[in-house]
Amino acid sequence: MSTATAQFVPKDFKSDLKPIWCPGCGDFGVLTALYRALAEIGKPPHELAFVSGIGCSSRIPGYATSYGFNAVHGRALPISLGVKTANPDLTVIVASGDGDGFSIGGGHIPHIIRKNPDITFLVMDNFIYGLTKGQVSPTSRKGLKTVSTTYGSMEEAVNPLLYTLSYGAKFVAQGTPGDMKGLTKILEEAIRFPGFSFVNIQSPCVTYGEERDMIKGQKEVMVNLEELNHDPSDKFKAIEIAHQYGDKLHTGIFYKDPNPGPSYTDLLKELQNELKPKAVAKDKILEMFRPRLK
Amino acid sequence: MSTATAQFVPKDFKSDLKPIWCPGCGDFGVLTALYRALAEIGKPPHELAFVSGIGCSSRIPGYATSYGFNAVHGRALPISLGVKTANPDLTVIVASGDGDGFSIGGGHIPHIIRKNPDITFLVMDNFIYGLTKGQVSPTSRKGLKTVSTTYGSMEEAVNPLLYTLSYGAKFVAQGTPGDMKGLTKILEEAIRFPGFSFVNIQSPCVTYGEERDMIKGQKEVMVNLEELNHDPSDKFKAIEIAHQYGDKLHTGIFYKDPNPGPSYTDLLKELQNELKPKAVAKDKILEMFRPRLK
Amino acid sequence: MNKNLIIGMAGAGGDGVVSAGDSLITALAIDGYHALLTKSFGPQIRGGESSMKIRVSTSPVRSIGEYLDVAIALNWEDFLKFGAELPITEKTIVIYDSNTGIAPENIPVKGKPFKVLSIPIEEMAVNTAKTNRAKNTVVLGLISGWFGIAEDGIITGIRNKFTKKGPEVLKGNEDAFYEGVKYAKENPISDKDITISKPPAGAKGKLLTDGNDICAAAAIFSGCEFFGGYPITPSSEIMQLLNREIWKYGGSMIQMEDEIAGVASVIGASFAGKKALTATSGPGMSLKSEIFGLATMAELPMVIVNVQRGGPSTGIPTKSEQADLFQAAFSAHGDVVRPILAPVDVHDMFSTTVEAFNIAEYYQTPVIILSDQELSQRKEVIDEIDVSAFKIINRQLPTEAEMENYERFKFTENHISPVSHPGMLHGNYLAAGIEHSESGAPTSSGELHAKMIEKRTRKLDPLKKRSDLFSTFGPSDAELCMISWGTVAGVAMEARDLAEAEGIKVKLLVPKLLFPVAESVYMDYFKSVKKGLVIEQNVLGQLYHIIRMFVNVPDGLKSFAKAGSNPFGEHEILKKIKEL
Amino acid sequence: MNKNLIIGMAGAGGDGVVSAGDSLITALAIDGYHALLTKSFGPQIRGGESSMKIRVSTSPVRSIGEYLDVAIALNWEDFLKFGAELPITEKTIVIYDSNTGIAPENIPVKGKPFKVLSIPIEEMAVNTAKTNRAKNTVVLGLISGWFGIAEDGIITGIRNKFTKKGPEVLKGNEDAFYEGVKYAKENPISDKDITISKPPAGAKGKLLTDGNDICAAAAIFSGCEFFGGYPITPSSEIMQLLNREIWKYGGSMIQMEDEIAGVASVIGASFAGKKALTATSGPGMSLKSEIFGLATMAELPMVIVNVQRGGPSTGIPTKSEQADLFQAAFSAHGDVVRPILAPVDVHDMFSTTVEAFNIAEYYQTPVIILSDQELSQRKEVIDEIDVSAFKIINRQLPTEAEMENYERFKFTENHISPVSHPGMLHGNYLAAGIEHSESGAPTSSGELHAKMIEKRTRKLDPLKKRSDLFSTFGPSDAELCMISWGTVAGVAMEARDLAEAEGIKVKLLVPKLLFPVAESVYMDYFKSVKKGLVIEQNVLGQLYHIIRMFVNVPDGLKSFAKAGSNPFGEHEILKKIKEL
Ligand SMILES: Cc1ncc(C[n+]2csc(CCOP(=O)(O)OP(=O)(O)O)c2C)c(N)n1
Ligand SMILES: Cc1ncc(C[n+]2csc(CCOP(=O)(O)OP(=O)(O)O)c2C)c(N)n1
Ligand code: SF4
Ligand code: SF4
Ligand SMILES: [Mg+2]
Ligand SMILES: [Mg+2]
Repeated sequence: MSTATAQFVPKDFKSDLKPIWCPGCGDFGVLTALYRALAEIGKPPHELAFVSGIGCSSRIPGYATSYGFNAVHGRALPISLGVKTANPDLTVIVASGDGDGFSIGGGHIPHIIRKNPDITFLVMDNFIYGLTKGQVSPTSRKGLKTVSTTYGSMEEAVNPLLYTLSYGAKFVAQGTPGDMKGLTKILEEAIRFPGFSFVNIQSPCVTYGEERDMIKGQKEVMVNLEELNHDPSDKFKAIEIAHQYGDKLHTGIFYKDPNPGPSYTDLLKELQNELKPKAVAKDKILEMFRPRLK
Repeated sequence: MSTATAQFVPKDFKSDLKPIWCPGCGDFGVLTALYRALAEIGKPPHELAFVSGIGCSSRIPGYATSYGFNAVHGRALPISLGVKTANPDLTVIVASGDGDGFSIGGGHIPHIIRKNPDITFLVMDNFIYGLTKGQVSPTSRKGLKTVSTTYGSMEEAVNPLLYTLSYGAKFVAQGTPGDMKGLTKILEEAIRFPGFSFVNIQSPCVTYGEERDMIKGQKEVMVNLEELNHDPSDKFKAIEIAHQYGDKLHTGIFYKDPNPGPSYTDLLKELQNELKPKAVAKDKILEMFRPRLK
Repeated sequence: MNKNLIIGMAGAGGDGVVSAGDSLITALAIDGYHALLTKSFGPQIRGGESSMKIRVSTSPVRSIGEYLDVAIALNWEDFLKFGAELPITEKTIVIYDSNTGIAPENIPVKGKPFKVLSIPIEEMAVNTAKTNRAKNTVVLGLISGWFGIAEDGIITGIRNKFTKKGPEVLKGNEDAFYEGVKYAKENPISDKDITISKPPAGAKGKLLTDGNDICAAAAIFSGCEFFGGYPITPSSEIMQLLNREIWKYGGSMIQMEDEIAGVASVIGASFAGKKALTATSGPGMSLKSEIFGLATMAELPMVIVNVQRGGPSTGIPTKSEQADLFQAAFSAHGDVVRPILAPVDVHDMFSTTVEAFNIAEYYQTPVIILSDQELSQRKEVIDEIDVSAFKIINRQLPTEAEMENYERFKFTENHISPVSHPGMLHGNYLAAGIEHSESGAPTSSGELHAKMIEKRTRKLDPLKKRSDLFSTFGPSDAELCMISWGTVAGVAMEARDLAEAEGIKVKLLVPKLLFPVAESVYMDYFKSVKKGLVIEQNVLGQLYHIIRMFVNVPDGLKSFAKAGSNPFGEHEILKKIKEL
Repeated sequence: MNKNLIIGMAGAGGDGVVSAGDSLITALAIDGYHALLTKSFGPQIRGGESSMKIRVSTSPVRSIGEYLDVAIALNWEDFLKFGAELPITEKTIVIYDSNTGIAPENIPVKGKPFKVLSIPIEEMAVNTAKTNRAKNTVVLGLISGWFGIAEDGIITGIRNKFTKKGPEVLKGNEDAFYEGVKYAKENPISDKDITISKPPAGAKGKLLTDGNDICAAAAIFSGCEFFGGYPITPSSEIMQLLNREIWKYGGSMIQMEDEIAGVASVIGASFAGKKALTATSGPGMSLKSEIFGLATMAELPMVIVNVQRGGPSTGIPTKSEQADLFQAAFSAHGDVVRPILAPVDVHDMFSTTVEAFNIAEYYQTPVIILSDQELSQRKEVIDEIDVSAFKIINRQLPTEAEMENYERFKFTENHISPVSHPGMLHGNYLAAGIEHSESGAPTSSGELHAKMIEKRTRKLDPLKKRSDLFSTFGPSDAELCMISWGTVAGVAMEARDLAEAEGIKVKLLVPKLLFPVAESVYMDYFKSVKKGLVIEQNVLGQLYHIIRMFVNVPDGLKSFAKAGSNPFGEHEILKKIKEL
């Protein structure tokens, strides 16, 4: 398989399907940033596998020219692990939503992070269930009134940045289509990172979201981590900042392991190479059942 | 329902079923400590609902005289939430294992913690799958060789103490049957805590566990938090210590919120009381569908 | 005078097509008409094309009907997207907006409609209300004017809706409506009797709702005090209504983190002694099936509503299908018999839900209600329901005598064991998914296992005698027959009426109880039968094949099955009957 | 001379009953005997009672057999716990340890065995090896001595095992064995011919394995390069063998966090172009069913092994049952047809697994293998398998021409569309659980939906002609018939032999393909049939009813179904045949 870097422009990654998002949906910006990042990276679309679950956000793979797998709700991560393990040469990206990723799919996150395959996990966090028309999501703020919380939600929100850092993720970042340039750069770095990378993208749902989470509202609480002079190798500081999720919108790279070490598929490959010499021919495989007296 | 405190002794909580654990299994000690804690608390067995999943550890409810629900693998937490919500007067305890709780059931933990019902979650963490005969578990240390990791596990272990603290749990503790007195006290405090409480119990699997995790091995790395003068209201310190999970065995209460506030069922009750006056009689319930011109 | 009128309309997002339908059906309901409204949308969440189809009648309506009497296109591109859902025939009056610039003889419609009217809808809207957003109001005026219906209701509705937007907007919309009425009066459709009879006197007092909402209300009526679930189209409204109401009755509703947690919380609540419900659609059903098996094993009541949508997998979430029957009957591993009920219309959803809770509690079993997308979301004007006629059954608790040496899973004559719950003194027991003895102790004894499976399956046998859970229509000695279920049964009823009107002797059986298969009911029904059709909206002929498992069917009984998203029409069924 | 010998033995934990069985069958395999070994345990993980049952023969063995020729009780309490699994008749020679202190005429056994021998087993062990842990070695000596089998093999085994424990232990165990042999020789069983024929010359070269291990090996042979799963009894050994071996072939195995993640990783690997497998038992099957539906919809191959155990729910994890057929056929929502294969014995598991991968890859479909606890864990001496006779099928990739304007779900004559995978230039497409067009674009068109369901179901039609996936035994014109599947089929074969020996004309059909139902195969088979039995280890008669769905069965065909954990016996079946 060729992995030679060719020259690509963003529209090489744009498919013929027309997005059916609501006019103004934040996901349009995410998609554009992604096209740009992919063009920058220059891997040909056919060497890219783009996996998603179900949700407005999870439609993204259909809008890219790569191989895509728009699977079922909540299972994009374990599916992506199968893809990457089966063919480690592929660039594997996962698109998800706050419901798809943190609610039904939340149980898969610690386990893929502790394996650390070279997969990029993008969550379009809009604090709501968009596709199913506005129910409360795990990142919805306590007290939020929605069609499924008439009298206000009674539970604390999850904190995706803090959780993934606690799980030991080696790359954690946050962006927004409110800062396209920043988002594009983050996506590029995340995809290039040689291990599991997580990007939380605060992508407004203009139809069911709260006013404060629209691009305009975001701008009031947006803080650029670079401008804060945050050192992305400082994990404890990253954790501290992550606690402000929901109040402030920090954009940039929270944490990036300066010594990422081998990824999961690196380790698997090593094992395969080590054990290969011990293989008996497949047509002799039943020899292992030759009775032996112990 | 009576909740009057009666006089109970540990054996009032011991059922007729004979445990089928391996001789020496740590779970025997956990069970005994639990009988003692329950006697201390003095709630009658019939006001106690004891829910578990599947695993050696999950057999515990059968050995208690309370109401028990030995359900399916990984779902004890959401089941317990249904029990507690349906009848908030019950004392609800969940028993689980490192596989049942952190692997298949791991996705339920953040969501029950952010709701904060008054439920006690006990995990018998033996770093292995006992009931299914020795496969790697999510708390198994990286490199561990088991029947399902012949060449050594290739993933980092989960850190239950750190995770639950990051999820915002208001009560997090750790114990071991290697310190029966300490364990009994922890269990008692956990059950009394008016909110969600989590106790990680390092309960050795004498059949499939590693030598270092047997009671004898534990003693070498055991540190009592009280002796450390740890302040259980200091969450940041708790998180710092939690990072040593797997190397040291800290026993005692890592964190206990000094101002726990109302639990989830408190909030639900409040809402019910507030809305009760708005109820129309059930035989008039269809009136809501009387057509009205808007 | 017509007894029946079917109007279809489509337009772009923002044209207010659906809200026009809502206004119209509300006014009709208040006037005492029967009516049924379906809506359809493009794949977009917002801003996509939308359509509505409404059927008005002076007698009960059992399906949305096949062909349009009146077709209204606000623009043709969007109208055509709804294809088979809005079929135009040579009897249809077609109305469209002249702003499309298409001449009546050039409209993009196959065949020749009865009449084609190009009407300056947008122009009237802009002239009166100063905005093309009032196009739907103009259309309501046209409908009201031509067909002589609902004028008072609609104008009241307009007033209620627009008063808060200020006198100018209100006036504009009133004008738009009356402009439509005026246009209709000035341009009468004289070559066809298009008026519709007045509803019979005293016909008022109707209710207006849809399948999801009435299901939720019926659950509260049945004593349901817990709902645990997870949103999924097209079932979420059940959860949402309960979220608004259940607290008032001391109950609670939790949106859980996924479907497994949803049904897990439900089994927990049931264990704790409460009636409990979950609702979902196909993908959720697949996820929940492990816990269904646990409920069967631990003999814990629960009701599950599956609002079926197009499958398999994510399929077509916004379209109706009846393809989850196999799954409902056979999804959990092991030897399991689980009752399944299906309502045929919105009205019937009430009694079906009450029945489901009664069966669940009495037999200590999970019960599945198979609804479908159409039923769940179509609005229906229904007659009032005499709720006092319903009996509410609660699970059998142990008596004090039974509490001495209480055995939770005691073998009894009817195989039902009194069940305690936490909080009851002396009722303490271990519920489990593991096979167990009468007392609840885990066992691996083959003998006990056999007895317990027998208990769990045999206890449901009386259900198979419940002929009251079956409706029949037509002469009992007919040689031709139909069997149909769910919303498709409504179409089959209409088809049977058409057949009867043509002198064809045919009967129809509509099972509300789909599983276990009531062998004797079918055997009785088949006695006279030589040929027939089992009509259902799936490809594999699921009910047809399930009946065959247990009953020797007549050789001439065939499956008439069609994939979801392709609605059945009464004429289509009639044709098929004739071909038998 | 006997051709056949069935020995059963039980004792407490630590008595080494199971390891004695393992030593014995290994020695027998090396000597060229056919043999079959089953093991059974109490509920404890360790230290509980255990039993083994071994059948030795000079010709192929098809079931473990019903009654014991020899019963060995190291203590009676534990022996009795295994009840129906170790049945003693008036032909049985009973051996037990005199240390139990019970007189031969007082042993707690119903009826009168042929012979009862109280033997100082423990005493001999302690006298020789200085430990009662050598009781099992003494028993091996007794068996070897009396029945004239496997002396060389057993002693070699003892040497290999104990050498590393030092000369003293080794010597002790050797002595214990010979003490047993000596005791047998000195106390011959003269009133019955208990010797067993020697295996035919050249009978060596056999293999010894169980259903799980050979399944895993067959997967590697079939080209499987990925396994994702989660441990569950009694399937975990499939995962575990792959964990040891698959890396050597460039493949990988991941123990995932749960069953859903397991099968999700498998569909991911399949999407990426690799042959992939998962294995589980009932509860895992229930959890995985949503992804099975996705695999059908996205037309991605995968193989799933369900090692059935007692159900529903957690059920009886350590006992065999065949009650997951309904689930295998009907578990995912929507209109789905999913092939199901069932092996009848350990040898057959090899070809079944290869066939499953071939079908999965050729038809681009998930395929379920229904194994069962007995098959998965029983050890069988099998004849060598000529693997060169097997054809390996790979999925059809698009040609270069097809890659121009590639359409992943193209409608073709055989309904199979060439499939690309990531990494293939120009093959880019969107796989989805959403209904889609030929190119893979999401759709909610009813017309496309109907065509795509037809494509996905019709493509499997050729399977229904695969009569090679059915075995028949006995005269094809018999009026009496049996149908049986899985390990129970082995018992049915023995029953048929017994019947034939008694002059009863009866035939037997054993389907390896359980679903889709091969209508013509059954119709052919039923031509001569008046009466018959469908024999299976479940309560609902699952295969019986599935056949009825699609085939008109003879009136006299009945279901003979029994709950799991209650093994069928060949005489029991024979009796039932006679009663027909
Ligand atoms: C198993 C399953 N459960 C539920 C659904 C319904 N569903 C589709 S998307 C979704 C949540 C969408 O929220 P999110 O992931 O935040 O995505 P968004 O639409 O907000 O981008 C749900 C509940 C489903 N398709 N499948
Ligand atoms: C759905 C499902 N998957 C898998 C299993 C098999 N299983 C039973 S217990 C268990 C893990 C036990 O490990 P743990 O929770 O750590 O408990 P322990 O036995 O070590 O106390 C597994 C995988 C099951 N019963 N159900
Ligand atoms: S509903 Fe929200 S998330 Fe979905 S497309 Fe519309 S704006 Fe975007
Ligand atoms: S296997 Fe381990 S955890 Fe299970 S009972 Fe034995 S010692 Fe305890
Ligand atoms: Mg969202
Ligand atoms: Mg464990």
